[in-house]
Amino acid sequence: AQDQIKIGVSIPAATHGFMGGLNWHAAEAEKRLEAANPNIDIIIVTADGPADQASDLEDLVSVHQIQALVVLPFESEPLTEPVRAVADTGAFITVVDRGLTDPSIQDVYVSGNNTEMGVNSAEYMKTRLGEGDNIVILRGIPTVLDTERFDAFMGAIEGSGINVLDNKFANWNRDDGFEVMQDFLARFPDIDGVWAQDDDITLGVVEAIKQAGRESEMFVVGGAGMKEIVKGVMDGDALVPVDVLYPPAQIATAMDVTVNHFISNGPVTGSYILGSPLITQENAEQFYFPDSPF
Amino acid sequence: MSVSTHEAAKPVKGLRIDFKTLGPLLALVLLVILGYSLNPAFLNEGNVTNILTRSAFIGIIAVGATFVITAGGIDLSVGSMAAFIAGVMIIVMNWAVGSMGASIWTVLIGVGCSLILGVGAGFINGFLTTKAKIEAFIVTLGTMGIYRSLVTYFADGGTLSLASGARDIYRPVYYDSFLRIPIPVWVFIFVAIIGWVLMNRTAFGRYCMAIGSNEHVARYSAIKVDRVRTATFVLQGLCVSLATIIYVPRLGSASSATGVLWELEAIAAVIIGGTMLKGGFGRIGGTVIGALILTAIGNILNLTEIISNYLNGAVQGVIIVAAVYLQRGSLRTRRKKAE
Amino acid sequence: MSVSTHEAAKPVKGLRIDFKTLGPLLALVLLVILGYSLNPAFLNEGNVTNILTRSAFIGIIAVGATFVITAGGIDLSVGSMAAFIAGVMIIVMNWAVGSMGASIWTVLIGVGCSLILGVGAGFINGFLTTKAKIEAFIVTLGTMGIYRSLVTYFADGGTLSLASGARDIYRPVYYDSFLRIPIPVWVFIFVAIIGWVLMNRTAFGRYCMAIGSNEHVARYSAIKVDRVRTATFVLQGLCVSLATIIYVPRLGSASSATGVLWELEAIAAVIIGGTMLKGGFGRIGGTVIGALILTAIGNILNLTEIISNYLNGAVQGVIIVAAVYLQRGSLRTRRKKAE
Amino acid sequence: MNSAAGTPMQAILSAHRISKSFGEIPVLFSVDFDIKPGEVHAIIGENGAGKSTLIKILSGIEQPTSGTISYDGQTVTLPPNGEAEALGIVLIHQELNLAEHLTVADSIFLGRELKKFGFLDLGEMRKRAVAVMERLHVHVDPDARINTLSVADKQMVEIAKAISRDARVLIMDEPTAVLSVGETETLFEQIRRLTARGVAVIFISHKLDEIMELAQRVTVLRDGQLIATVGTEALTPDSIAQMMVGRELSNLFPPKHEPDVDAPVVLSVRGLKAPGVKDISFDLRKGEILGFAGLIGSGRTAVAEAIVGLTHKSEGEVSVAGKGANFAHVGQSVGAGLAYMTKDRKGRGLLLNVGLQPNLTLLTLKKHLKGIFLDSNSEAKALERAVRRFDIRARDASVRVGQLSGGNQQKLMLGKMMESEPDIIIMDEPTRGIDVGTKQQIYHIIAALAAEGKSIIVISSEMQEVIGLSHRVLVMREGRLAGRLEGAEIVEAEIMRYAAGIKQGGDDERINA
Ligand SMILES: Nc1ncnc2c1ncn2[C@@H]1O[C@H](COP(=O)(O)OP(=O)(O)OP(=O)(O)O)[C@@H](O)[C@H]1O
Ligand SMILES: Nc1ncnc2c1ncn2[C@@H]1O[C@H](COP(=O)(O)OP(=O)(O)OP(=O)(O)O)[C@@H](O)[C@H]1O
Ligand SMILES: [Mg+2]
Ligand SMILES: [Mg+2]
Repeated sequence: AQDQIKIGVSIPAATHGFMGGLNWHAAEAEKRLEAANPNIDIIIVTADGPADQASDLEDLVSVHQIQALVVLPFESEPLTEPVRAVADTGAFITVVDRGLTDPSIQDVYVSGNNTEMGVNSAEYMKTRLGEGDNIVILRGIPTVLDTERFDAFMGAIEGSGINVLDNKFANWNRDDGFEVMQDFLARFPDIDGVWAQDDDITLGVVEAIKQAGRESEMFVVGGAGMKEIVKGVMDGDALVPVDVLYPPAQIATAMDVTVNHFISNGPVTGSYILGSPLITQENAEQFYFPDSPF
Repeated sequence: MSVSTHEAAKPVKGLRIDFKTLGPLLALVLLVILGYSLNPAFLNEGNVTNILTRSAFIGIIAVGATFVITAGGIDLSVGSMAAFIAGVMIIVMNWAVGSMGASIWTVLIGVGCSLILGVGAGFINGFLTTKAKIEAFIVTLGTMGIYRSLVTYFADGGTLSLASGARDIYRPVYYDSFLRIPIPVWVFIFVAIIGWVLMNRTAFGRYCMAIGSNEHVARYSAIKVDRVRTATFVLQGLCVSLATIIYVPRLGSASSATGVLWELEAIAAVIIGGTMLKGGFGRIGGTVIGALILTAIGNILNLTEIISNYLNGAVQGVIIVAAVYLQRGSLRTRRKKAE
Repeated sequence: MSVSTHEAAKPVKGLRIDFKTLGPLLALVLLVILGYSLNPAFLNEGNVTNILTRSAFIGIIAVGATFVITAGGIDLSVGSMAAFIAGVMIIVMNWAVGSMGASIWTVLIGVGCSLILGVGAGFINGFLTTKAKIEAFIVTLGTMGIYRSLVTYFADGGTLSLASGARDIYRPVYYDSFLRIPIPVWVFIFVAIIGWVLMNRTAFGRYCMAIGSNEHVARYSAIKVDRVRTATFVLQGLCVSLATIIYVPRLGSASSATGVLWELEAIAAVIIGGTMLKGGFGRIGGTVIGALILTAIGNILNLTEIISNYLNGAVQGVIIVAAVYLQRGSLRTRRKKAE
Repeated sequence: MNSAAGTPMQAILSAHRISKSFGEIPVLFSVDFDIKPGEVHAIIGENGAGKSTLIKILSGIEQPTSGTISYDGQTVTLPPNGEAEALGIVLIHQELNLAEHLTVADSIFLGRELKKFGFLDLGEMRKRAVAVMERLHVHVDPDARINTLSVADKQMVEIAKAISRDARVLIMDEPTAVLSVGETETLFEQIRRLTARGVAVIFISHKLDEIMELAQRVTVLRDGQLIATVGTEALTPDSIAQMMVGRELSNLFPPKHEPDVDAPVVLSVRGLKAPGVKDISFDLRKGEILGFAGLIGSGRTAVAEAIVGLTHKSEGEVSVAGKGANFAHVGQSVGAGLAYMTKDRKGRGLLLNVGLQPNLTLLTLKKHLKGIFLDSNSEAKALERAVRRFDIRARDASVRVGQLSGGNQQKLMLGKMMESEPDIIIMDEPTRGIDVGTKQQIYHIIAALAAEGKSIIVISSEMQEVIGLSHRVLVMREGRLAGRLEGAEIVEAEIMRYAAGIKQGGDDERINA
């Protein structure tokens, strides 16, 4: 078909919960959009690292000759040039989540917001805790994304008098979340709050707290909006009272916007910041997707 | 020391065994001292229990790996295999809960399914290695990718979670204790003892050593080399299955992140324990201590704040190398003195 | 195994060399046919160039790994080492840009620094293996953790990025071509040829094989075993350094995610190429083809949508095992016929 | 032959009051030894007497615990690890010492490769490798990998390697143990050529006639002590043996008992084809000792390995005690009472890095089970038995087999095979590296076994052994039976004629009988 429009979608592989959700949403959006628009062909490729993703971008151009690219960069800086190379072929560029160092490359920017996520988590902590209270932090993998969240959180918590006892990497992994929390519990007799920053970690943390029988002493703030956690929030779980959204569905939004560029008449540009709102018992309903794997 | 020198030269049987595990044991003791001095909470009953329980997963898998490596093979697929088995167990148990309600039978079905998968997966590795004559490294690199992909696929990129009915019944397998020792630790002890007996007191263990040390001699000595080799992979699969059975009730879930890098940890435990990567020589006792050392390092890093988080990996690396150096070193001095 | 022994018994010289690389080559050809049939764009000049350029990284590292493995060692640290070298290169070049402006000298300083680090890191691995007598597996598992941690630490958990002035000067090293062949491919060709000559036409290559085959024999033949072994690790470090030199201009950055799992890919390339993991026998030509096979598999997975992305790893695994089976299998049949 | 023996000439290499202990175990006690240019000086002694240890010290591989070495009249400390080769001291190890993955040419030049502009001069190395092997009349492809060669070929490559080096002192530790008469003759020619040029040769062998033929002086060691160094002309094989063993050696071979022509056929082979074997048929009767003679590579080993199921036979029928016995696996042949003892004790026979006990019982581990567990008491008893029966001398029970002297390894392997209590025994080079005293014991054991009704095939390159033991002798040549000898026909000249192809094996009927 002459007027077949090819859209490449380049995302990281499903190596942990959040990315799994993102992959799922991308696949669902592909099915939906291809069914609705017969002249649209979407090609999703997944990468294991920045270099791998740069290769994927090359392949999308050289093999598939895409007209548009939706990309969630593994890391901003290394992928800026490869994305520019795609843009130079004349393709329409939608960047998701992690901005490029040179925003002029992109036509559309759809994003969650790591900084906001850190800040919102800290703000919630401040509403529950005060001077002299102790929290521990479980971080993801040492990457840019994690560092952004962490720095924003630390910035926002400063001056509140809340004590950060320690922070350790839990690799966005339930098992590591469980073990690191076990060790925090063994080490600190007084913990009032836990920032787990990711819902996979949260699940492990919760089990460790339950094992130690210290559910009544503290609460946990997760992140991302995993369905199990959102459900818990909805049901008024005291241990995990809130979650901070970091929506894996943003990839679907980005794909929608990109398809729109081709099927609607008006030009599509600009930024779509989805934000990282606090999920509470009141608003949890609207963030609950029981069919999503995440 | 001068006494021990004599004994090393003309060893009495029982004593020699003690000496061999002495190296890794020494490293473990030093590590415990380090941990305690960094944070006395290290030796709290709760923390010790945690370490023991955690080391059970890697430890059980590493016992299996000791046989594979002793017979001159290697298995890179264990971590993915664990994730895969856990995933299928959960799917099957959820299905069972759906069709006949949650009961002890649900768990037993899951366990049965795990054992079958473990043995089957091990057999496939063994079969491809011995019959298709592909290097174990390549075979298990391949199955490693395959199992991990399959679990990701089954979980649709996300997480497979055990239905809460089954979870409640299954939970005690990880969280309960017997005589104040957690069940996973009992399983570990049990596997270690069986493994030790198999390795040191049965024909099978002797055959593994013979094959790893010289395959030709083994063949000329009427040993069914292919069969024994395959058996080591099956045994490894069985160990992975057992580890998974105690792993699943812990968090009740499996995803593509389950068991990542367990293969490296298991192999490291085996080698820290004094087994040689080239085969021909296996020490179950050392492997157990190796698993404890690895777990203790992780725990110690979580108990202290003196080093940047970013350097965890570096500290871990330094300690592993130092631990092995210590034990090999202490062996060397003993040997020198003996001469 | 016993069959393989006799194939070479009455070999014709020229033919034998052809036969040896024929196995991996056959697998590569089949893969190319598969790629073309899935999507004819596979053989576009652009795509072929992309594959060749990408395979340069792993290929160059794998050439070094061939020596280490042939001499009976193993190096798990190469991926981390690449990340570490890239990180330090960037820091140094940024500093140079800051203090004396961006010029060709900036890049040369970076390159020099990379070479020194590569050689140094390789030497450390070699030294610990030969002098401290710690198994190469453990040593490089340790340094793997150490280098990865260090780059994370230097980058403060983020990304180290090359200053844009230096980037512009350095960029052509990855992106430009000479005689329509990209520079990285030239470097790969160059490294492969040097490697081949070293392995097959110098005493050093012979010593590597002798040591990997039988260390005692090598020692009794007055070969300085420790020195040669250390040299293989240094050579490996040098190869990592070269790979990094062409990697840095590609993305202009380094982070903790750089070079993850390259060690596994490099070792896989070596073994797919027909070198034995136990040592004694190295084939540079096979390694080059092994690297091409691995890169081509990744590319082919991007060519088509017929299988779920979740199953990428599975397809990769199946193809690797099948490729090795094919080449070993074809050898076997030929041998049977030869009898 | 040359003047070296008679003329008082200065020793090129000498050892003074050398003692050596491994750990606390003394192996050599204050031994003196010297060798002059152009001389062949033999060292003999029982297994484990310390011969190999002495020459390892003389070539720097081991350092003496006390005592001194002089080279060219200077007291020296020889460099370790074969570096003494640079000084002109070249050693052929008793243990085969080749890297299995290298080619023949690579191995010959290992450690002193020929180079052109810094690169290997492969063409020149091949050429010289071919040339030196030509001199030794070995026909192996210089590009063949060592692991494809037979044990004998490997030994010849080792010899070629040593000869091709610029040796002033050439030390050979049992080079002829796996060689047949022809190869041995060629080797001796080369040795004479070298000594004529002034090379000093130290030669260890258990074959006393070889020593009488080759050596000018003989040093006898017993239990690490120097017994005597004497000129060969003053010796007879009997007196040497007596010095070695410390007692009179009567008949080396036991009297042959009359073969029973009506005894049942226990092993019958018809039309066997396998790798290295082109059509072999023969019968073995109960109580018979059947010798297999032939040149190196004539296919004797290949026949044995095909029969017991170690290699795949492409055609032919084997039956044991009348029943079809087409073994696919060694276990089946052992189960059927047929045991094979390999000639390659290092590569195929024994695990060098473990102790005596696990090696002894490896073939028959099932006999030492108590329930499913190994019964180490029963294993220990088996070892005790074997040590007594085969006079295995290990200084202590914990030594690894690799540290045993060569002869004792061979005895251990015999013990390992006999553990399976076979009715049919195929022994490949059974007395390889065994001293005369023990040889006599082993011959008596073989004869006794035959008398008990066991049937034995002896594959041997030692002509005397085949002749002295066998009731019948089959001679192989190029994978076929070239001749069949019985009774009075069994003489060296006849065997040689068949083996060399000068005489053909007469009518098929006779051969296949
Ligand atoms: N590395 C070693 N460690 C311990 N003991 C050793 C070692 N090498 C040799 N021995 C012992 O030294 C003694 C002498 O051995 P040696 O090999 O010199 O005997 P040999 O005269 O060559 O015997 P054979 O005729 O059987 O070859 C033996 O008892 C042997 O076990
Ligand atoms: N499995 C095999 N495949 C192909 N050729 C073989 C095989 N086994 C043996 N041969 C060849 O058959 C010939 C006979 O070898 P074999 O070892 O049986 O001879 P032998 O008479 O025992 O001589 P030796 O004195 O060397 O032991 C050799 O050329 C050998 O390379
Ligand atoms: Mg599509
Ligand atoms: Mg000897």
